[in-house]
Amino acid sequence: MQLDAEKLLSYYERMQLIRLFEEKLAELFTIGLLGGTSHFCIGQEASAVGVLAAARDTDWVVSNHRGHGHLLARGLEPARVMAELLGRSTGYCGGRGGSQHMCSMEHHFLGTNGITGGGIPIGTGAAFALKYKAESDIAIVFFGDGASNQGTFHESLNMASLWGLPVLYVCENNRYGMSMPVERACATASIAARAVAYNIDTAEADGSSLPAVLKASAEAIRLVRSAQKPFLLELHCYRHCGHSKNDPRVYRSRDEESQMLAQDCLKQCEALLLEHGVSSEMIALSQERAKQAIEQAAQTALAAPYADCNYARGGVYA
Amino acid sequence: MQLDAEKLLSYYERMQLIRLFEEKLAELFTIGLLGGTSHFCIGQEASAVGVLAAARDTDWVVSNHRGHGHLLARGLEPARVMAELLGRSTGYCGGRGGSQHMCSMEHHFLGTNGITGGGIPIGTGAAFALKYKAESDIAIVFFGDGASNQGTFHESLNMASLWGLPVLYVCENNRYGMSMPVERACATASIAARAVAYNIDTAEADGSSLPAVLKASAEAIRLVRSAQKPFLLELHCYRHCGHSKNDPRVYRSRDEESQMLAQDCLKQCEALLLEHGVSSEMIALSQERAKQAIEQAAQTALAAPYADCNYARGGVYA
Amino acid sequence: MPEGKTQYFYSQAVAQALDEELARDENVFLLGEDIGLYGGAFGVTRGLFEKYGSKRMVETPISENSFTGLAVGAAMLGLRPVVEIMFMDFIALALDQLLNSAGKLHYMYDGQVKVPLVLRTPGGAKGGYGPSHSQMLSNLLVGIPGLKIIAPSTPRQVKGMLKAAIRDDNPVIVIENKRLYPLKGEIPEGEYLLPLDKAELVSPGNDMTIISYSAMTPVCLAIKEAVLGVGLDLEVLDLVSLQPLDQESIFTSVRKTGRVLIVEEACKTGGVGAEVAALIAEHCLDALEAPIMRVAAADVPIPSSLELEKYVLPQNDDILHAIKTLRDY
Amino acid sequence: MPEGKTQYFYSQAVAQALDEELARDENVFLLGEDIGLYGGAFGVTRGLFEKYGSKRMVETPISENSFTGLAVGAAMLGLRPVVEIMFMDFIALALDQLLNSAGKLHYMYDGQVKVPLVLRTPGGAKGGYGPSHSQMLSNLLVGIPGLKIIAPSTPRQVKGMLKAAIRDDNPVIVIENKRLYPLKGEIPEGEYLLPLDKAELVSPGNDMTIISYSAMTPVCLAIKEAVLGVGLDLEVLDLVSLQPLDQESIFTSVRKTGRVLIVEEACKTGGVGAEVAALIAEHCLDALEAPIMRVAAADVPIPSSLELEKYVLPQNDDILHAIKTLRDY
Ligand SMILES: Cc1ncc(C[n+]2csc(CCOP(=O)(O)OP(=O)(O)O)c2C)c(N)n1
Ligand SMILES: Cc1ncc(C[n+]2csc(CCOP(=O)(O)OP(=O)(O)O)c2C)c(N)n1
Ligand SMILES: [Mg+2]
Ligand SMILES: [Mg+2]
Repeated sequence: MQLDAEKLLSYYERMQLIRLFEEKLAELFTIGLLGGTSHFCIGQEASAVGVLAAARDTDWVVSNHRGHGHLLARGLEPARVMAELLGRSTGYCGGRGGSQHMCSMEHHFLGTNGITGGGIPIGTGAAFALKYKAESDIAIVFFGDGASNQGTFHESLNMASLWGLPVLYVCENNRYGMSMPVERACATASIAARAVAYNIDTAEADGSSLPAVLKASAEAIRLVRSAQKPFLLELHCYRHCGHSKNDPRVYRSRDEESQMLAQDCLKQCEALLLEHGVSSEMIALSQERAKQAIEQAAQTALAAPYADCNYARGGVYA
Repeated sequence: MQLDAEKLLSYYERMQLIRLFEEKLAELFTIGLLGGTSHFCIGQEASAVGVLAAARDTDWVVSNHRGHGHLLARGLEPARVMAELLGRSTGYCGGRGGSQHMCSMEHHFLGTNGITGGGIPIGTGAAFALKYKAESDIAIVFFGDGASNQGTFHESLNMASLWGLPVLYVCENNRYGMSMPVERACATASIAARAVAYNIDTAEADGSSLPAVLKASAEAIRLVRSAQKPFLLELHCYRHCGHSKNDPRVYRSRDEESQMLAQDCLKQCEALLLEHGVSSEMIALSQERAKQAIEQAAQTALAAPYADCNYARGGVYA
Repeated sequence: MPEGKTQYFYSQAVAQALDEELARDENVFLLGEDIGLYGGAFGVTRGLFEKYGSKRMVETPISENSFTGLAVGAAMLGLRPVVEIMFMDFIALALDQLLNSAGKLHYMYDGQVKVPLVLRTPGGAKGGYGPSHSQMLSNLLVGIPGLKIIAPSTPRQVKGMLKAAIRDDNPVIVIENKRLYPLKGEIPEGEYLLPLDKAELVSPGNDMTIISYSAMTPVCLAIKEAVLGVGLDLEVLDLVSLQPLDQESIFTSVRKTGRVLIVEEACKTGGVGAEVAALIAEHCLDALEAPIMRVAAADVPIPSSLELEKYVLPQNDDILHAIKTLRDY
Repeated sequence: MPEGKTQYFYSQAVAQALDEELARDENVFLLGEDIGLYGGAFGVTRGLFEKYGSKRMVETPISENSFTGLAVGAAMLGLRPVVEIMFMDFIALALDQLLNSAGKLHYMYDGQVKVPLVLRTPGGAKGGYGPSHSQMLSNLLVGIPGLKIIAPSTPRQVKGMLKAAIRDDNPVIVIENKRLYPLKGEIPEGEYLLPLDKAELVSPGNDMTIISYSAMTPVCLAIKEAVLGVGLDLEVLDLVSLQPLDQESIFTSVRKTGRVLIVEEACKTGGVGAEVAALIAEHCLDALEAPIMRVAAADVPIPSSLELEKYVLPQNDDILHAIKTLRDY
């Protein structure tokens, strides 16, 4: 995957879009327009954008509870994602799913998932179907370091390896599962190290570096597709925000946070753009475009109607 | 652990006892005196006897569905184990538990378990309690190759490693989980290889060789007890019998079976006894003692009464 | 039972349904432990591996939760997995994927996906299998939104309904029963499908309604014969579908007889029988001439001892006693 | 609510119970995700880690099935684990250990072991949390032999019962409720314990019995006030204990009023409400002057949208409508 200035700028803009989308959500929470809970991926945008840029549009994506980045990186419309979060009928799931249960089959996006580790077997099953039908698409499953402690991780990776399923497991290791530091939750130094137990190849990359993510995932996806076997890619990243709303982050130091903020993926990407000869003005313009898009999306979403009573109580069976 | 002729003979006799116990069960099945189902460990006696000979009487044992060997090696009375299988009130659990759910707290035997992989967290919890109370006993958990594919294996080993729990995981790898060859069920060549994913030390040993089992488990138990951390011991063994009653064993060849029978743990042990200068007569005498013990046990068990209706319907709460 | 026609075992009926659907639609595949050469713990799938090979007959490691989840994912992409859970007791391990994925996805993803998954599993006690291999766990499943649940009691029912379940676009749990497998019954010639939401009035009668399902239905039919002699004419209604319940058939029968006994093999508390009783108490109260009674397993684990097991599972005497109580009320 | 006395949040009452029991018995320890410095997803255990340290406040990896099983093993050796499952929706992952271990061991091992395990978990919808974070799953648990299940509705209840649960030698599931956590109520001074098997007649009345539990009890009490104006005197019975059910209290109330409405937040089908209705229909039929009605959540997943959620969960209007129907019957 060649990385010219134009491409880089477009990825940057998408990352920016994700960041601003969530900042807008925070705003809506604060003024009481948004209910429920949701999990921001602020700081992890490069991972979502990088992996999905390396994938085909027809590959199938399974996400977890921290899925806004994956959704927007996949090209879902911000207005409809926002509408879903706001519970409106124009949302991708008509308001039924919300942040943790959002799906768009049109985008080959098999859903975010509110059960930690719950999406791992589902994505593995998608890969099973792809192999069964001899299609060349693969499945891509996003999950966190914490999720690697669920039995589903172990059971699914084992089956994927045994059966040669075309699935890329992407572990976004952001060092914490909620408040739990990965060192206190996983008995190994890395998540990738666990794949040995299933005879699965792995790679690790800096998840805050867009080029590193692009490179590692392009390579991994190529392998999965050509060799028809699973691969585990561990991306080391960091969420600058709390786990969910109202997280005072007592489990980590402000020092650590500011160190990590200095390596923020967006900042890194800006520096890289300048290196590639993209001017500050063009970067600012790109930021402005993203900002406009989000403002527009929020307005559209907020203006949309709710579905009605019959819609809420019906439709449980196909 | 020193292995003199006398000790060896006593272990041999215990192995013999287990073998004859199950052969007696087969007889009782055939003539219709025994109902339900149960899983014989014929061929795996050295593993049960060796590991538990290396353990303290106060260490806590958790077993699986294939537990007769573990029960008898632990010193439970054959008559009462048999009574339990026959559903009599003199059985260790009054007939409520049967083969797959038999416990004797007096023997620090926390139970056989009918759910594949179900005993692994329970044994891990016993180790947790031992550490919590700063006792020097350890927990020993028996399970099979097939069980290592359950999520509980992964989740439990991870916690045991993180928290330094004194637990010896003994995987009796008999090459099959029911009809499933281990190569088609586990993506790694050995079960021990999986422990890397939890930073747990391991050893493998020939489970058909009593001295090998004794040596490996003595070493493992010493480590677990002194270092207060888990260990996984994989014992390569073979069940000469079917998985349970009525198993025509279509999934493996008679050839393989006869090769494995040639390495039968009892046969190996007999050869060793002769090497150690124990005469054929003494071996025959030992066999005879075991035989008498089992005949006696069966008679006692068959003569015992059943519990009554109130006993069946009551006692669900402590 | 009419003479002369071919009788098949319940287990054969299941196998026929699987065979026909495997042959008909190549998106159908079976997934489970030891379902290949071994033929499953109860021999139900015997012969299918030889016929369809390892692509269509997928033998899994012992990983109930994830192979069920894998089937959900495969179903979302258009395959039609038929999962076997070897004993119903093990379904608790897979419950998260049934509750939080299979049953919810179609609704919560706003109809974008279908989950045409079938999960077959034998419940019930076979005699002496003990606490972890004998349970009828219908109670755990009924009430999970989005699942269809059937518990056919005859070879004819199970064949036609299993085929329909495989073609249905929703997750369907098929509760088989170890004690039914070796029972024989007639199966119609040629292909047929049966609806997934209908109770079956297996034997009309006037004096009292007996509602049952799975292996308790043949028991109740035998009891019907037995009490004919004392002049009692029982109506036996087999629920067949546990979710959705065929309320109309239930209410019609209750309104006709005014007396109801519900017989099930599951534990008494919190089960299908309770739901049926509650529906009747809401919708047919005026028709009732006597209390609604339930005969079910005692609320304790099922002991291994064959002798003790009897005292825990519903016995003929318990049913007869309840019938007498209702008659004399 | 009497003035002047100290009022505590429900969440504080839970914390007080945990604190007192941790202090009293060093075999008591807490086990769960993020229960340490973070204080649990709802802040309930905040402060306890600082006080009791990591030996007594054990933070786990995300491994619900195995840490529940681990607690079972620890309980067998005499510890008294208090497990927290962060949202009740996740309990399905741990169900095997509850069904096949915790609930069965004492019985099937013939009384040789006790399993003094407490499992606390918040059920219910908080508003907009969506299909996997909002369920009241009492339906899944009631009917599992060997478990005790409580669903206290007030700070006073939850404190006294949680303490009793921790001292009980059986596995006890404590269903808390996200909507109850921020509600205040009086708590008696000094130490007290409450029984685990008693319903509470929270407000006597003559015209109709409303049976509820968990967060629906305060809702029903408010409705009682609201309908007093139209001359209806409701009796509100809080089940509190879901297993075993306090049948005597239920029957006494029904025999007094002759009219029953059961209100619960769980899905309607197959739940606690069904069991209560079935028991009444078996034991108090003659006392009934109207059908037994139930108001509960619709049998669908709980949508995320705050607007849609309302149509799925039981609303005041649904309850009022049912009350009117019963009155006019
Ligand atoms: C089965 C289950 N257990 C617990 C939770 C609560 N929970 C939600 S996210 C989370 C942490 C997940 O950590 P990780 O997988 O590392 O993802 P991250 O949040 O760091 O992106 C937890 C414990 C849940 N949603 N599902
Ligand atoms: C949860 C669960 N799944 C499936 C079974 C059925 N079953 C009983 S033993 C067994 C094979 C276990 O294999 P392994 O762990 O290797 O032990 P082995 O029988 O070889 O001693 C299976 C599949 C079960 N008892 N529990
Ligand atoms: Mg994380
Ligand atoms: Mg094996």
